[in-house]
Amino acid sequence: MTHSPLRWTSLAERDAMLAAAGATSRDPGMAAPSAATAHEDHAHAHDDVRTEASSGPAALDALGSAASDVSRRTFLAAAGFSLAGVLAGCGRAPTQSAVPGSTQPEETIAGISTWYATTCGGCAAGCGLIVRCRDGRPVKIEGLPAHPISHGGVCAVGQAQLLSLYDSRRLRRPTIEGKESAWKDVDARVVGALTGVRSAGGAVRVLTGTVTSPSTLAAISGFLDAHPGGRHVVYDALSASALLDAHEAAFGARILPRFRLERATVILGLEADFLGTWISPVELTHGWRAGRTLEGVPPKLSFHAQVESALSLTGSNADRRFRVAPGQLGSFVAHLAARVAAKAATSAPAPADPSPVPVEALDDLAGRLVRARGASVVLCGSNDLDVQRLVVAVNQAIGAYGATIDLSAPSFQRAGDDAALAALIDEMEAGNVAALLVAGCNPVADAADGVRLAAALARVPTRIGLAERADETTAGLSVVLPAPHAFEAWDDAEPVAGVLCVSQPLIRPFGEPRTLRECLAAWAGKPASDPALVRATFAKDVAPRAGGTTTPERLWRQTVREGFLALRPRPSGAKAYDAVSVASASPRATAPAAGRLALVLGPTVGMLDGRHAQNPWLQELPDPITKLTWGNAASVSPATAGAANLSDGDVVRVAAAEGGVFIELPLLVQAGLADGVVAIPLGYGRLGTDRFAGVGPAWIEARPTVRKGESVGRNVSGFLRLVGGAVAYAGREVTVTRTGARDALSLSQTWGSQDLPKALAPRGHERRDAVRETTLAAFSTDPAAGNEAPHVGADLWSRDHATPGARWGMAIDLGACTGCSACVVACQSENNVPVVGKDEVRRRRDMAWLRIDRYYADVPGSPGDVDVVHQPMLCQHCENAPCETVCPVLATVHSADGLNAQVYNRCVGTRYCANNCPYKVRRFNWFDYASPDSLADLALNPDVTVRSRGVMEKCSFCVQRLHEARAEAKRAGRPLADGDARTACQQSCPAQAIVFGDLNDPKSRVAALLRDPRRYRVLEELNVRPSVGYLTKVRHRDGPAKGASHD
Amino acid sequence: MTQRLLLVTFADEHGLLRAVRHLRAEGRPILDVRAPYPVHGLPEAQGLASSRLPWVTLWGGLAGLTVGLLLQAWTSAVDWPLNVGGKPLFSWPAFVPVAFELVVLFAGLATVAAFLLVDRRRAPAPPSLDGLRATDDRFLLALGAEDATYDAANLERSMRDRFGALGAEEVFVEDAS
Amino acid sequence: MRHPTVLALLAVLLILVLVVVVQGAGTPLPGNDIGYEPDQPILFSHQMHAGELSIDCHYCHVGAERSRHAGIPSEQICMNCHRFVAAPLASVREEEAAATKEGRPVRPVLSPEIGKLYRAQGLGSDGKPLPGAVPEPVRWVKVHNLPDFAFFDHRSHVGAGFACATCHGPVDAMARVRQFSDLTMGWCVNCHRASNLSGLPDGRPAAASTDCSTCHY
Amino acid sequence: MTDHAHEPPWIRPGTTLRQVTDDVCGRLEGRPGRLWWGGFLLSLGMLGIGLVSIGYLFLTGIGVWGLNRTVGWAFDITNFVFWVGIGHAGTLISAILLLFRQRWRTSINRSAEAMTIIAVMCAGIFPLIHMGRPWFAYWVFPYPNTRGSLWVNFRSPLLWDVFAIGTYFTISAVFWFVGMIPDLATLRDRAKTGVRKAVYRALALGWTGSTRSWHRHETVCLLLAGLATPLVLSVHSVVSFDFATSVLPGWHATIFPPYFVAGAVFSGFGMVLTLMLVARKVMALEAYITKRHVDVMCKVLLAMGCIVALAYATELYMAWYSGNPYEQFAFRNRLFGPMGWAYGVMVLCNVLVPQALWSRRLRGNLLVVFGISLLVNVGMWFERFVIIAGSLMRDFLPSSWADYAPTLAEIGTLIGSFGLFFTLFLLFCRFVPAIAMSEVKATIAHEAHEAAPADGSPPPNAADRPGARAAEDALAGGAR
Repeated sequence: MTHSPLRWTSLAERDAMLAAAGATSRDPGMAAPSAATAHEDHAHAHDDVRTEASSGPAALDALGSAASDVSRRTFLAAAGFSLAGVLAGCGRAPTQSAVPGSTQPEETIAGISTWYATTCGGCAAGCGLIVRCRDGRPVKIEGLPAHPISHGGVCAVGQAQLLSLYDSRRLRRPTIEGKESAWKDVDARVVGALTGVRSAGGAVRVLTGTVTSPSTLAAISGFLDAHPGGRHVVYDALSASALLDAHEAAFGARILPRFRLERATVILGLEADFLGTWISPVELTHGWRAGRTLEGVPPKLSFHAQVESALSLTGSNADRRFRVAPGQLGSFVAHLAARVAAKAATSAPAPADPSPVPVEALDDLAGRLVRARGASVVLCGSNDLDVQRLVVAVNQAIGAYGATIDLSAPSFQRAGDDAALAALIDEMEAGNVAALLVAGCNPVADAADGVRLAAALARVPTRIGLAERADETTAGLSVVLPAPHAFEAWDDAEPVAGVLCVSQPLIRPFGEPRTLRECLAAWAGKPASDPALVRATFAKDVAPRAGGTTTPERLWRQTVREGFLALRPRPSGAKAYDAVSVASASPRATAPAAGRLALVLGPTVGMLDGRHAQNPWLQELPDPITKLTWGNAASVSPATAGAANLSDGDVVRVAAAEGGVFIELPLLVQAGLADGVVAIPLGYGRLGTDRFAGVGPAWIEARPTVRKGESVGRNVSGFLRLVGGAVAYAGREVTVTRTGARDALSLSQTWGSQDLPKALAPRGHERRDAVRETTLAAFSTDPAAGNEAPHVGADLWSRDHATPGARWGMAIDLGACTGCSACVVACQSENNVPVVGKDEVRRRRDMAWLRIDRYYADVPGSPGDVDVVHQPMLCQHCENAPCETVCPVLATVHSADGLNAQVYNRCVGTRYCANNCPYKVRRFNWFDYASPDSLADLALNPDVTVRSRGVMEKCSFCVQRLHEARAEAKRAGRPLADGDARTACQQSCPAQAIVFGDLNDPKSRVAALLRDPRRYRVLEELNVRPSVGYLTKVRHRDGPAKGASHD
Repeated sequence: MTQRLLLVTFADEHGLLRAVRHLRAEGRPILDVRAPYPVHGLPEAQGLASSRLPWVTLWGGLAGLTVGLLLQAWTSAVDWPLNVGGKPLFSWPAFVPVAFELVVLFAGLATVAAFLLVDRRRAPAPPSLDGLRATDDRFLLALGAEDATYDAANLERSMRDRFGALGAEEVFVEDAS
Repeated sequence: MRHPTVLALLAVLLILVLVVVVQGAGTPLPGNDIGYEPDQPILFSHQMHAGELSIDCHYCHVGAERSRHAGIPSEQICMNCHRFVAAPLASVREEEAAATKEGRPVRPVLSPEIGKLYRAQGLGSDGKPLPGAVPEPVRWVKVHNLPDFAFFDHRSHVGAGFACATCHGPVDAMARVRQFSDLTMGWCVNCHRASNLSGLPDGRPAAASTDCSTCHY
Repeated sequence: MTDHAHEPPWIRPGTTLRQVTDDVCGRLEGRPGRLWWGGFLLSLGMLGIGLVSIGYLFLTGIGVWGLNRTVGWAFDITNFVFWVGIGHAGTLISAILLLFRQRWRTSINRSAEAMTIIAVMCAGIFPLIHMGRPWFAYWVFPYPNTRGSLWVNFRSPLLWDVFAIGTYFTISAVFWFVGMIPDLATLRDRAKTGVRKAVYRALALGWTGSTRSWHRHETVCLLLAGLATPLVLSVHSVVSFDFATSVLPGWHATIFPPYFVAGAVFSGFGMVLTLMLVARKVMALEAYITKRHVDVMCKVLLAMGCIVALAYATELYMAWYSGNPYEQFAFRNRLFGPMGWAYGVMVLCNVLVPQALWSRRLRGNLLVVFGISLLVNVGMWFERFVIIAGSLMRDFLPSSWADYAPTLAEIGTLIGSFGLFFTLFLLFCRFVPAIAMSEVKATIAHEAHEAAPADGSPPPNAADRPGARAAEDALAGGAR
């Protein structure tokens, strides 16, 4: 997208503007009708309200077509006119009103987007965003370029925050004992209770997740100062407690170090899914990618090894991967530490058990880590304190601290203390907590001992909660207050020391939410509101650290405009390394008893800890590894499944060996898992997800996405428990037994290998090399390794179609793509791709324009191990498009700038084009996929037609963005420059794996990449001449290139 | 005006054929012959010219070919040239099937239309001979009874005796027009 | 004449003739709204504003040069003038005369139509905000309606130098706005074709695309 | 064709012209029997199921079919190809056999042609309803429009289908009607009630049976036959182009045009046999549809079956010989993949079972023949299903491989198409002469002529006295 200036607008101006746009309002009732019109404005004055838009569908009804949701389907309505005319004999369009705002705020012109810099609220990582607003409402989230943390990337969860904003189920007004109440009553009651507590000397506790906002932290501490003995308890649903504790032990300060992967050439990940879900995936992905550019001589490619029990996104991208059961991790680290110590001439405790991985592999690994001293790093996601201590020792031995691990400017993205939460629960059970304020977290659902917590809540007299939605925790609270969405409020954050990020409201709030700051201020008797509170902290603590001479006022304006501000970090308090602290630790290896499996619980890319479980985009996002949507499943390795005679879709009962915890959910046989392990994703089975019962079409053979009263997936946090002061996510012994029931998994991809089924392949082996890969060794000698040009037959036809102007094309670097699926959600958001529901996905009718194909390949010589490749697959915009030739009505044709255009309003829906598409990227509207939540229509992109039932759709290379860029360039009287037009997937890719541009411009990046020896086209031999090229995947390995051609 | 004619009925084609040949040799005008099925050799016996319908078919077919090719070429390459699958604007091989179908369509319809139109010209014979089973199992031969040499009794006898006619009858009919 | 084939042929001929006649008479086919001229909530006259007062189109329709939508002006823009002009000069003079006759201060005069504008703003007849009055935007009736699947960009067309009247017709002579062009796809496409041959109004060569993806996406 | 004297005649000897008229017209003039009503109501029931299914489809969306993003066509287009194929035998019998002057066709060509027309109607439904937005189906016709005249894509095989099927239906219908005019005149002349008379008079277009008319009539029939012959070959070739011109392995096959035509004729003859055997029994037409007819049709069926078998073999050979891995996989998958069972059914019914017809004894056993003809229809349906759905399920990128299973709506629609077929066919038997009387009469005369002694004396069945009497009566009261 062209870089529109990021404007600063005062809240007053903004309110005026929003009132004008009429897209939102304090009254939710008003929001719905404007929602209905919001996406129409591409065709009408920006603010008209279609009154009788249903006449089109009415005509279709006459024909027996059910055009249900007008708001999603007005294009069908219009399309129906011709018909309505024919039927009625006259074609008068329905009356439509145009309602201008009474005042026109500056910078808001109908149909012109404004871009605002802000900060993502999806997790604590604090990535920078620029949000595109149209007519007073956000319509698209993009990464903020040059942001010191996210560097322009946004993850899938971040992209989906748009839909969370337009959610009619969010809390709008405070409730007391379930009754809606006014804020003043709430304040009165709370203040009364708190004064009572104070006078009685009762204990006040504030329970939150990690808070990175200086102003909020200030507010909390101010609040607690007013209540002697009060404490702020912080926990993380995805805890890094042991990591923090280990550093406290080693460096005397409980800090989370900041990992600088961009400086690393050797990376070892231990149970740390740092590309997918661990702490700050976008930031770490950027760093990981920076070390794998393949530029220079020798080619720059870091070595990445991963040790894990389940198959994580990170593991799927590792150059070398070891499957190690949870019980063995400790002994693996012990062996590694010993070898590293030997090579680095430091000391480490002797391992007590045999190594779970081959010794030579260990030696090789240790060797690499030590040789790359200062440029190597070990990231450990385990929450076992002993393991973490050893890892600290290893990192110290290989000189990571100060180089690849930053302690002086640490990260604040995880601050939770598992022990503190446990202590709090004990306190509550003992009845020693007088007042509890739970803000922005859901411990009952996602914390260890959540069940105990739920019971203990009853023993707290004053229970106050601040939440965006009703959840398991608010259910047990007496006062429940609505919290704003990140786009509705001012906020600040310092996710890593020295980087201050600011959030600004982009829309007038739905309902009457309040930030924690505002609440605490009101209860402290000094009522104040944002942004005043935020700016107070800014002036007091932040501005001084910024250096420079500008006034806080100017600095504030600049920060709001830019979205972030670089600061002098506060001293982290890290002391010199204390070797003694780690010397003692030497974890023992354990193994589950016979007939039992080791349970591994972890987040998925879409759900994380489950705080976004009510977001349909994320529920329908196929998991990058399992490709499972709408729910979680228990994964076991093929060997384990075979031994237990289990198969896909068997409903199994997973029961803890002791503790009486059990759960029933479908089984999924997952390659790449350690044997004897059952892995289950966290974050599912949340209260309120029964809302999705209405998602997906209703017809006789349809199955509901979720049955009424049930939830999407199952919540397995009940298996979490505290071990040695930290939550144990892995290793709990369970039995897995078949219940006899079956539950079809809704997978978006069912055949997982490029190798054809043995029975059907000649000589037992044949490979479809959609993804081509090679090894670093082969690549260094021949950059085109593994990329043999296929035989392309002669062209029967003469070519008489010139592309005078631009010819759009794309290059996708499979070496960079991690499969994180950010592009998938970005595309869905940009192009109004509907959510179709569980049953439709199971029927293989998902509508994703951009999907990510995931292929496994067996690793020769080591059974059970798999290599994984991820391939973004979208319309290839072939020059000789097979789809175009077969369409009888010219509904898909080629444009002069090389686009394969799909004309929805001309399509009659023969599906011939989809049948004839070798890449199967075309998507058909089998039904009217209307969103059951009409408020969600506000998230629709006004620049893209909403497709009706019965028409074909597919990737358009974001043609609306191309038009916008071209029009703006023309208006500015300059030619279109490379990078002016960027597709949604390209924009949000945290790894910059996607490059888009003009192939006719030899200087464009994409043209350069398509000249790269690594470049190939999928199915080139068909001579369909795709405009999308891929770059071969290079693994940091020795040996020849792999299976690049058919044999 | 009314017309007088002699109607001779036969039970099978053999007698009829011989009778027709005989009468033509005599030069007696045969107004019309009707049969329940196309009698082999009868047209020749009556000396009918062969039909010119095949020409209609030919011209119809040519018309179809022209329309087919012009329509496709003009719409695809001239009126609104669109790049479809990178193929040339005038990709003639792709235009063959439709052109062919139109040839057959035009030719067929033209032929039938022509047949129906031409065949409307009624034979100078009684408008309705229902009940004479001419469309069932009888063969009718209609002779003009106007000229001087005409002798009904004589003629009828010769038809019965020499050609096995079932009978003959003088009838007066309104001239069909 | 009693001949079925002949009758059939005649029927076909008749239908063809009908079509030709209907087309020739300029009768719009179903779906063509040319000439659409709905009543508006306020008797606003483009004839007076754009014609007699010759106010530039872009003064009110601010989006036309920068945005896809020309946009309906906000009442704020109306008030730029109507803050001062609340009634026809004649009636103001009358009031003055009456006032002087009766020797009382002149009361503000507000014409009924402009009164609607004031009420929409929640203003009293004196132009001051009425206590407790809620602004209620005017709901104009849209005249030029394109189907939602057709994207038209005012920006590029105005930028190419086309006069508003090219498509909207002599609006400055319309008391009430009427749809001047038929706004069918054929109308768009033919203009694009013509411009490519004739060039832009200012003589520059035109590059008006007839690709489907230019308007449909 | 001179050895007819030795072979048994096509029409049972001694059948008089009068009998032909009575046998054929009598059925139309009397009231329909129980059997007819039973069959008719059953067919109507099936048709109802189909209408309900289609109604539900239109109301809800194509999603009520079991299709998915990988398998875009299955039952719909399978049924389409199946029904178009059925039609072909009719044209073949009426046109090609006419050109070859095969007299035995006369007994069956009328109903065979009716079958053609009805089958094409059934086929035509599917391209319409398989559209996502059938209410815009008219967009496939190139008509001037207000969209700047946006035309159609003449490069699309689907558009070729539109023209091919349209032409095929028109020409077949016209051919059928023209051939029927003389018989309609017969009915007109026999009609008693006013209504019948009026209707048949209108339909007969004033046919007199005059030699001139007969002469032109024969010419027109020959010309139409000459046109219909290449047409029928083109139609299924065009249908096969839907697949042959695509890139999909298993569809992209140059052998398809002849392969499909052969298959069409094969299935068509299967259906003709089925119908003939039923009609023969139900309508007591043993005199006209003799065992010899059945025998000849069996031979044709056998011949076509062998051609089809050859086509299957060639297909496999070409896949192997092409060296194209995609092709090779497509066919290994066709044989041993998830749809392997369907391929088995197809080979069994289309290749193995018809071989039984080598035996004269089995050809004489009408029950066996009936069973075989049914199996051939089943097999040919599966052939299309295997080609269409089976190939789509496993195409280029393994990531998008998906399976397919039909839904109730699809099965209902298939049943409905059979309902429509039999409903229309029963109506045909009821209101139009199911046997071409004039042609049969000509055949009788022809055979009588061949049977007759050299001298021109009248053949035995010519002079029937009662008939003569009737003639005189008629003459007496004929014209006044």
